[in-house]
Amino acid sequence: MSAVALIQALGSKLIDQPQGYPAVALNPAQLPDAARLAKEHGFMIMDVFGIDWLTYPGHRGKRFTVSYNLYHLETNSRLFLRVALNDGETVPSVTGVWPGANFLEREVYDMFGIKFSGHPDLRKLLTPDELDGHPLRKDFPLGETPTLFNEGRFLDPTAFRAGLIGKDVGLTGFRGGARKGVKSRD
Amino acid sequence: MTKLRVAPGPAGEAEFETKPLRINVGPQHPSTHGVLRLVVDLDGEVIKRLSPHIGYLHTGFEKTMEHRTYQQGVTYSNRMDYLHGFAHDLAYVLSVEKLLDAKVPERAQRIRVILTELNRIASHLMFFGTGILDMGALTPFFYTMREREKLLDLFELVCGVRMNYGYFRIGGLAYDLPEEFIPATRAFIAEFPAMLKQYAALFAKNDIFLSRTRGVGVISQETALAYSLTGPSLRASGVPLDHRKANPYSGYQDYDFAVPSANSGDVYARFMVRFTEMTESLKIVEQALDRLTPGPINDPNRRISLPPRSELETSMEAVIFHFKLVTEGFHPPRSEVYVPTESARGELGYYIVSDGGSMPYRVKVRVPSLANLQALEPACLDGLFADMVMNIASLDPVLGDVDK
Amino acid sequence: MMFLAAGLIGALALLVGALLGPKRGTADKLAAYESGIPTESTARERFPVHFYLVAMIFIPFDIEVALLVPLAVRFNVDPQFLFWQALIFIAILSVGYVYILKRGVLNWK
Amino acid sequence: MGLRDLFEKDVQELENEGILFSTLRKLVSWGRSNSLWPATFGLACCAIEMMQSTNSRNDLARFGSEVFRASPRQADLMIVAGRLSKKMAPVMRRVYDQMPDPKWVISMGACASSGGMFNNYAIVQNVDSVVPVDIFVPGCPPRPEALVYAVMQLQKKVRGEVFDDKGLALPMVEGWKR
Repeated sequence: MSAVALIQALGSKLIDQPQGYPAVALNPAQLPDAARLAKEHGFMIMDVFGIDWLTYPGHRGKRFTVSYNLYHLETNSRLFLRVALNDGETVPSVTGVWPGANFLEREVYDMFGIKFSGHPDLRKLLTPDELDGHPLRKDFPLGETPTLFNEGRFLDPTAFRAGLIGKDVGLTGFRGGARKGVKSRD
Repeated sequence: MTKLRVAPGPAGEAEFETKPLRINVGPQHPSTHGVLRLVVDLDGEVIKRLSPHIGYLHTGFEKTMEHRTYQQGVTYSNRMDYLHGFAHDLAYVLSVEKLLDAKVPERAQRIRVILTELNRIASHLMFFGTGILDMGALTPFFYTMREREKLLDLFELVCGVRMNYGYFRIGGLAYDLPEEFIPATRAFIAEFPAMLKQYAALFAKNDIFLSRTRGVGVISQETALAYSLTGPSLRASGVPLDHRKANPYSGYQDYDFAVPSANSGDVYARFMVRFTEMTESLKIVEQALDRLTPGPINDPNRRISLPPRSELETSMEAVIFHFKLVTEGFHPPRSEVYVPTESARGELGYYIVSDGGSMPYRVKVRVPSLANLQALEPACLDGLFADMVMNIASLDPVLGDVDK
Repeated sequence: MMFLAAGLIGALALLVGALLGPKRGTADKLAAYESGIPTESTARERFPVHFYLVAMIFIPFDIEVALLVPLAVRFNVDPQFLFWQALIFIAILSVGYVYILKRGVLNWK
Repeated sequence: MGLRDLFEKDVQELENEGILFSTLRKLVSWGRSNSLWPATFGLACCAIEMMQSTNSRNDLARFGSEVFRASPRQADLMIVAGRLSKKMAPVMRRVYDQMPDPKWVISMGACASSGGMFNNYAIVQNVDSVVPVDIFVPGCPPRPEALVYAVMQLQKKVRGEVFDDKGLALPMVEGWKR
């Protein structure tokens, strides 16, 4: 029962992931039965992860994407379920279907603040308890502390990064433009 | 609640009820193979509930990699699973090359396979050394570390460092192999099977080892798949899934090697699968060495790999490309990519989202040890407390991998 | 006389160490060590009676081994005689061992 | 050379005649420096190199650190091997407090000494802000020989044979003063 057959069964539109793996866009309500269907067809969950599209140039649509990386053992085929949602919306948890998704969902909650309804114990997984805020969100600072050298001279890492990201002037004043290096696909 | 048959007193059968004792096998503990904290509810010696607490080595890899160029990411990838650094480097580099459609020459692919397989043997040797040390046998640690030192010498010969290598470049390798590497590796291949016999003599027939590992911590096939276990632990439960065979990458399809698997799913099976896997890795290295032909080691496309040093004096164009790559790096197309590979602990893949800039927009590492660690609970439930130590050792989690 | 001297030296060493050694027992240092995590409950809790039974079994069998040692150092006696004597001694104790196995004290589950 | 000479002649003459003088403090710290038992505090990659430094090739046991005590009660040297995350810092401080005096700390590796390449929200940038560190070992990871050299330097520091760059003898580190 390969991935494509599952997608017809799900009856949702197939968005082709540019790098070759079929992906299916779902809304949160469809997720539980999609997961149950996938489990019956012999899919196992490999990964659950979130993406924050806040500063993605030219992104339309909702801010977060939670992507489920499903792998079918017999036919060695892989399928991605992608659920788009905004800040504050919740996603039904699939830990009931695959117990393996327990820690993965807790990690997405810890890193992005996306709540999974129905999760056995949704707590912080990786970051210390006193760290409030969700580190992998784009508006969370990297937390770089200036590097202290022995003569008491400070060096601010972002400034030092010589305009690599083309946003602020580095020490050398070189402003790297965001040129199109390799032939861009779209 | 333990109910123990006690001599009946005047009031008939007397039973002793005891509360489960909550023990904290904390982050600083010799048997947790790193900074893993387990809160265990014990009823006598029997484990009633086990909840792992992780995050004590959380280093924020993914957030930091979003602020580094693609080539700088290679220095971060091998510090996650520091026992099998080359597998992480290879997974990361393959993902970025798929993003860029880079053509890696055949010689570079073979060298990458040789180093990754040698590193897999070194990782399994550390697994055996510390795994049996947890059981109380001290001598195998020194035997396996002796071989591991030889392997680290080989890596030092090639990359200059024993661990945390920065040898893989996107589009090829940093520089070519030194001449002494091939005879040294051949010498290692010649003597290693005899060493394996020595280890087997040390513990394979030892009945303490057998009674401590046979039938302990059994993970059935359904539980393994439900907990998304991958790698040697899954193969020990009867599912021969190995991404080097399932979807080969970097030239693995040219070598023929067996994928050892067992189906008893207990600690003994997990030990033995890794033991036979070492001989398979050795076979791969030997075949790769035989097929190693001289040739270029970098992708000819100047936008991806650095021009050779000699060209810098002559052509101005090479200097421009060199400067471009060193300061800002390349700009891959805007897309997402995922390449599953097989590390010593399971399926490993880098899911990279690129927004056309010189730094990855989002890097998600599918780490085998996090899923393997979750399978610890079904393995330990209703088992003895001492067997939990063996279960942790046999699932072989590396906490740098788990906490990323 | 020799035992007295040995006992004296041992006691002296402990005494001098205890008296002269500096003691800095800060509150954190004396806190119970639980792999780096503050302990929630005291260790004085009801533990299953199984542990007590195992401790009880340990005592006789440990003494048994202790008593076998003098047999090994007797050199001027016919070894056959020593062997049979040890065998009788062990046979007596194995009756207790069989009783324990029947009673099922040793299996933990 | 009667007993009387012991009191009349000065120290230098007696030493020329072959009588060695030492103080109890020197003797105790000499003994202490040659039996530094490290507490296993392996965090990340440096812990693997710390294990390698105890194997048969580059043997740390030659310098008295034969056995790695798991519990801090029996250890007097803590080797912080690896990157210290902010969630682990209070645990490390507690384990350090539970070690009996005198105690010393070696901060092994770039990540422990300066945060290394992880200048972000999760890693403590310098272990010295959590525990007083005696020896910093550079390297990522430092070679086992570097760790052995660090233990040798610590032994000198314990014996009080350490001079700063102006040639002044640094005071013998009395662990229990901390």
